[in-house]
Amino acid sequence: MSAEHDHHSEAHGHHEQSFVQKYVFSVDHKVIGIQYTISALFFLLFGFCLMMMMRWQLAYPGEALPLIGTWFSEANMPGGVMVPEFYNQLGAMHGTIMVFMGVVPLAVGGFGNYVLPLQIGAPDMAFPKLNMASFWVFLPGGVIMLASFFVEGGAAQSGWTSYAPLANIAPAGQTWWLVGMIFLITSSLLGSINFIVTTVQLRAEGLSYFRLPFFVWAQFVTSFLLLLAFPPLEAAGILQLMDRVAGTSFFLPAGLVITGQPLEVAGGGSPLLWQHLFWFLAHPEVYVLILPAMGIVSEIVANNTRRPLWGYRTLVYSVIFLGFMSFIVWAHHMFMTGMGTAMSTFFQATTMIISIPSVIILTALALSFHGGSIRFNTPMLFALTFIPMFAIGGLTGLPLGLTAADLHLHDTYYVIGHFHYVVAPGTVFALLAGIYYWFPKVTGRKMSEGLGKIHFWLSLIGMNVVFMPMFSIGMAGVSRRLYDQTQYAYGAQVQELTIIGSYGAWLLGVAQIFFIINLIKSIRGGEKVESDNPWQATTLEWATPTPPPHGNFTEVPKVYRDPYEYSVPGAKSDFTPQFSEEG
Amino acid sequence: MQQEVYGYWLPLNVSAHGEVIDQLINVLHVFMLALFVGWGVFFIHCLIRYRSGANPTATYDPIKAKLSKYVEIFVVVFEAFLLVGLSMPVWSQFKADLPAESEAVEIHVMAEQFAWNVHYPGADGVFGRKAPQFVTPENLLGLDPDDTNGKDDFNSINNLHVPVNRPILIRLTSKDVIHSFKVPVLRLTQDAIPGQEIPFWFEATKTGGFDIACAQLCGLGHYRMRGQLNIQTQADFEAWLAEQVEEEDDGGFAF
Amino acid sequence: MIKQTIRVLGALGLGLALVSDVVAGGGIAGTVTFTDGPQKRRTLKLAADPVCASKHTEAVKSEALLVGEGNAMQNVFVYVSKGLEGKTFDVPAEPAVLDQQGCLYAPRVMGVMAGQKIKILNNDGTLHNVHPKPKINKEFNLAMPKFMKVKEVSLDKPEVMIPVKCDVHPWMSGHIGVLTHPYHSVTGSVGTYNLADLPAGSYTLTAWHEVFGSKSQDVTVSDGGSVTADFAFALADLKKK
Amino acid sequence: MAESAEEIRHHIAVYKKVGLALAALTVVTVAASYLHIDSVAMTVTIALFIASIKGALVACYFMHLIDERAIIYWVLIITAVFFLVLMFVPLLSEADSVGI
Amino acid sequence: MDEIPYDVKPHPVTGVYNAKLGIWLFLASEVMLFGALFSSYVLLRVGADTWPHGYDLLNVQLATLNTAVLIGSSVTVVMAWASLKLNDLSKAKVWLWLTVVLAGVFLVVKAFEYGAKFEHHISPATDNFYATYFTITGLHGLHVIGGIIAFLVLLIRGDKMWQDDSEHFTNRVECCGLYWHFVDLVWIFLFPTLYLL
Repeated sequence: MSAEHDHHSEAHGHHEQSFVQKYVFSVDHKVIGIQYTISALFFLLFGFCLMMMMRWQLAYPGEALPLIGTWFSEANMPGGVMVPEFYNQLGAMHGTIMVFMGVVPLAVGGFGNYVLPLQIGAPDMAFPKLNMASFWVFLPGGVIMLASFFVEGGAAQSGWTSYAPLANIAPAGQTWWLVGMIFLITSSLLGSINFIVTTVQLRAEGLSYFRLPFFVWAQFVTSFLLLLAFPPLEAAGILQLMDRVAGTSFFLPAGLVITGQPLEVAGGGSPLLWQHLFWFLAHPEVYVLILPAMGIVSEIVANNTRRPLWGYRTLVYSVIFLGFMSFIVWAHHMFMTGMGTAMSTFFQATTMIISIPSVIILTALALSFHGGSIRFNTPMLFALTFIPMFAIGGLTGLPLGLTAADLHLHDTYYVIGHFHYVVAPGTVFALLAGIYYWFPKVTGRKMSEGLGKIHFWLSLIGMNVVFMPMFSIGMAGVSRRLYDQTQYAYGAQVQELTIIGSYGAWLLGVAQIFFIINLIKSIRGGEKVESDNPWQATTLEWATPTPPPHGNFTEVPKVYRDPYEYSVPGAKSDFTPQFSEEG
Repeated sequence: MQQEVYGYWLPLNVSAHGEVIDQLINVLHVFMLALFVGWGVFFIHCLIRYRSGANPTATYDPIKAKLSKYVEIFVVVFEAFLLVGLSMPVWSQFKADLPAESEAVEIHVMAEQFAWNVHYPGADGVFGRKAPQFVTPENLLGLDPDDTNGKDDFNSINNLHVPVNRPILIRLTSKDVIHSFKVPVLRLTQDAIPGQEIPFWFEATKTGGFDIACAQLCGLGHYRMRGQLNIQTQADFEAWLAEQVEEEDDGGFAF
Repeated sequence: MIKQTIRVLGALGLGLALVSDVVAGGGIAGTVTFTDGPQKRRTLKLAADPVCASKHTEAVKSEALLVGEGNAMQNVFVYVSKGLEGKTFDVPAEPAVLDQQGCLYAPRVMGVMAGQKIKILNNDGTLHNVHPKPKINKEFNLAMPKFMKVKEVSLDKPEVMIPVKCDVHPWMSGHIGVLTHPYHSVTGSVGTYNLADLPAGSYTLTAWHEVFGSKSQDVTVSDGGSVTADFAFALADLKKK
Repeated sequence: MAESAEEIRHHIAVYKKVGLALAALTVVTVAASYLHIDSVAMTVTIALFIASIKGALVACYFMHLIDERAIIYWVLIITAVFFLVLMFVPLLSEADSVGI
Repeated sequence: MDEIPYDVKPHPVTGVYNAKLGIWLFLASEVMLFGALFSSYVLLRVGADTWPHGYDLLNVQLATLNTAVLIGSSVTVVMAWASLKLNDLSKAKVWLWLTVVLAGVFLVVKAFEYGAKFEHHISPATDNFYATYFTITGLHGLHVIGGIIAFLVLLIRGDKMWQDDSEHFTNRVECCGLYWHFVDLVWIFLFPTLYLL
């Protein structure tokens, strides 16, 4: 399980590492982090493109997709016009890719892998080989998912939630989806074990739990969520796979009649069982997405306000409480499945309770600005925008968490608006902030501020133009996942808003071009950083050489103080790093 | 006509229970807006007041924030009020207090890919037994041909006729996958789960024709699974019933 | 275009040369009747889709059992079910056409050869989804939104009959019979069918109706001769099915 | 964990006893199932009670949980809580369903 | 800084070495995996109109034998670890081989059980009882196979590992042992729920 044996041989043959060992099957957490980041960014872009195609169909239903419409097969887009099956594939895969192949691998696999060992002063992850295995299980999982577009009948098309029985009777792409998911889940499990052990065992001397940077705390709690919430989905995946391949009926009740023909199965299964197992993961999953984002934002906010985070301990307790509560709110996704009063009251109550730590975290972050000396660089812009965007996402969760309001809003665009505010302008902005923030440590160069600011402002406008109208569309009653909402009178009524939203989405697409240009340009020709600590930050990752070598630290790091000692009265500079002896 | 029913916010409400829901949604949004604006003003104030140009040295000590504590306590109390005062009464009325079968108009709705089969009991007021093995293109509900109660039953597809101002008790099932019966003007969503029969009820307060939508992805025709809710006066409803019963056959063969 | 015509003609010529003995064969013709006369027909609930309802001016009745004058039975699929084993026949280059008119299939019953193209039309201006439920062939579920007016498919294995459904309009029901030979026919409003140019030999002839099931009889065809084979269905067949 | 040889020998003696106890309990479980008690609840309780004893023996002695470090206990306590949630909440939801 | 700390030696504060914490975390996730399957089983069984008794359909004798075999293998694997602690590699290897043999016996018996079912055309598709039976025992069987592979690796590379670092090798045996006990533990609960209730 551990790699000590190889470490001996590596110590001798340090310079003779082949290209493959160094960049492909690397055991170095930094290389693995970069591998995760690059593949996750690629998947994010792919998922984003699926969304942009969907937005065309939503805005102009039944009209041929301009320019690229003819690239697709006759089965998917005859004459450049999307068919409903293909629309459903795009929808299901957009969700799956963004959540399981984009955001989580970027937030946990990318940032977690690269930053966490550096921030706790460790030479590497606790199990480097396991870390490598985690990536090389993730990638095939991703490839299987993408490849499923080319199997007969196309990719999974039952939504990212893959509700049974629809998913049970869906074409072969669903089987690929399940197999891909099992790979992705396994990868996450391996990663989370590694993260927890690393955090518990490999902290530098003096780095007690309450001196950990908030980002490490967020990753630590996230890892527990992944570790304990993912296995039930894996079990559910196995059961659905059995249903599809071995003819069992775990999720199929007796007496189903599919298009006029009785389904020949034994029956006796429960469609709601799938929902329970799925949401047992998928609700904690929301916090898997949001917690690392909060961690990144906290780092950047502390650094750029030049003062300690307000209420560090409160933040830590809140994040632990959030993680715990996230396990017992899941059935608020199932209020409309015929749930009685007792359970719905329980889940409403837990849902209301879980909003409280979120409010506390937001308040603490906002109070951190008071009395600061705020620098508005690109990472900071993205990070501070996270806060109001997440606030909108969080607040709009309230009506959905109350069953009475949910009676009207359930499964409408209001839901889409709500969780996209949490995930897209929320989490994704935080992740972009993280890329801008840690880029100098990885490459030794800064990203262009000019391009960064264009990227930021266009993204901010684009995001809000896409998602803000969704609240109105949802309030009007339009269901989600509709291929053509103008079929309904109330959908036709708000069609203009959908069209506006689509232009917002394409603007958002244009904004990302600046980001891609910035990334490529800055890797080769960005402004070189003069010091190892260009942001004048306090946490341990800035104590390493730039970029950090194998083994990370040139000397064994030692920690003397709390993580965010900025503007300490009487100190000689406005930041006193954790690793600095004097101060 | 449509302009008045549907707009950019909550559509017209035609249900008895919808008023409280609208009230909850509106109160909630005022609360959310107040919270967001108040908090946003503070946030933007901080950003401007404490920009590095205006405040070159940051304060190390945390500010004493009594107000934030009060705000947090207020949020907790208000959420408790929303939950206990507004949300739960509606829900328990909706789920626990089903109207007595004697006073309600009972209708069965059976969802399938991609249509709503509406089952009326016919002249005798008794529903015939349904079972999946009897489903044919001519017998979409799967009525048991041997059950005499079902002889005068009739069904309509995608057309739900109900009388105004009377409790309507619907028993919802699905033949194949999960669907969701949604009528925005009734402030109503209810999943149809195959293998389960779920009762729910509403009382319409205005006459008119409104859309029924499917709110749960059910396949390629999900977006087209549209039904029509016809809320009629008692007299019109009875006339419609009589017309349907007449059209049904008299027990002989029909193809 | 010309090239294609030449190719088709060439193929036809080749085909004729190969099965030239067929040309000299005989024919089977006959009438299918329903002895109990016209029956009551259910009214279809076309109101379910306003687009469908708008295509018709009066109430639409079910076409499951159409009995015309002289008890002529329509939509019976008559085909050679035995006796042609081992022979191969050319697949017609012309596609068979299945139209969707006013939310009804036209024709309601049709026969094709395995591999023959089937052109599905949709001029209704609403979503149809063509969903055959075969047991042997590959199932497909084809959404035809209102903008998709034509779609070509084919069924590759012989199978009698494949029910076709439209999931959006539950009353829509059609049947396709897939055979390895061209000797099949569907009775029209006068209840007659005609199978021409059969090679001489003994065959089993089967008549299939969607409600009343199948009936078979043996016939012997001689060169140049023509045989008559009539079928009769009755309400009593309902029980036997 | 630098246990002395003496302690290890003591462990081994315990392992053998536990192994025998497990074998004996297996016989008891099977025997109990032949009683065919009418009450379903009773049958389930007995079967799971014996299984729990066996599981506890394996966990405590073979897996050394009886004297393990605090960190391991923490991990297991958290897991046990969520395990119970996973076992019972779906069941309670199903019981509280208005559907038939 | 190249060495990973506490790879072999226990951490002074937590008192465990990395792999031990790692394997326990892995087992925690396994608890949730099998927990979800058990939960599904209970939900389906409670919701079913009728559910057969395991002892009417399954072979209790063979399963009892298998329970004994698996318990035995738990004893042998812990004995192997104890032998290593007493610096006796050759004895430990004997115990490990015994474990592998017992695990093999378990699988062979299982194969006979499955075979008998398939012969009678009983498959997972038959009903939900068999569906849960085949799925859960199948997954458990995969875990047994995983254990066998782990032990074989330890046996084949054992001498070299022992020479390189005896403590590290002992730790590995302990970790694999913990995994193996867990597999045993799952079976201890599977046996009554599937066969005896």
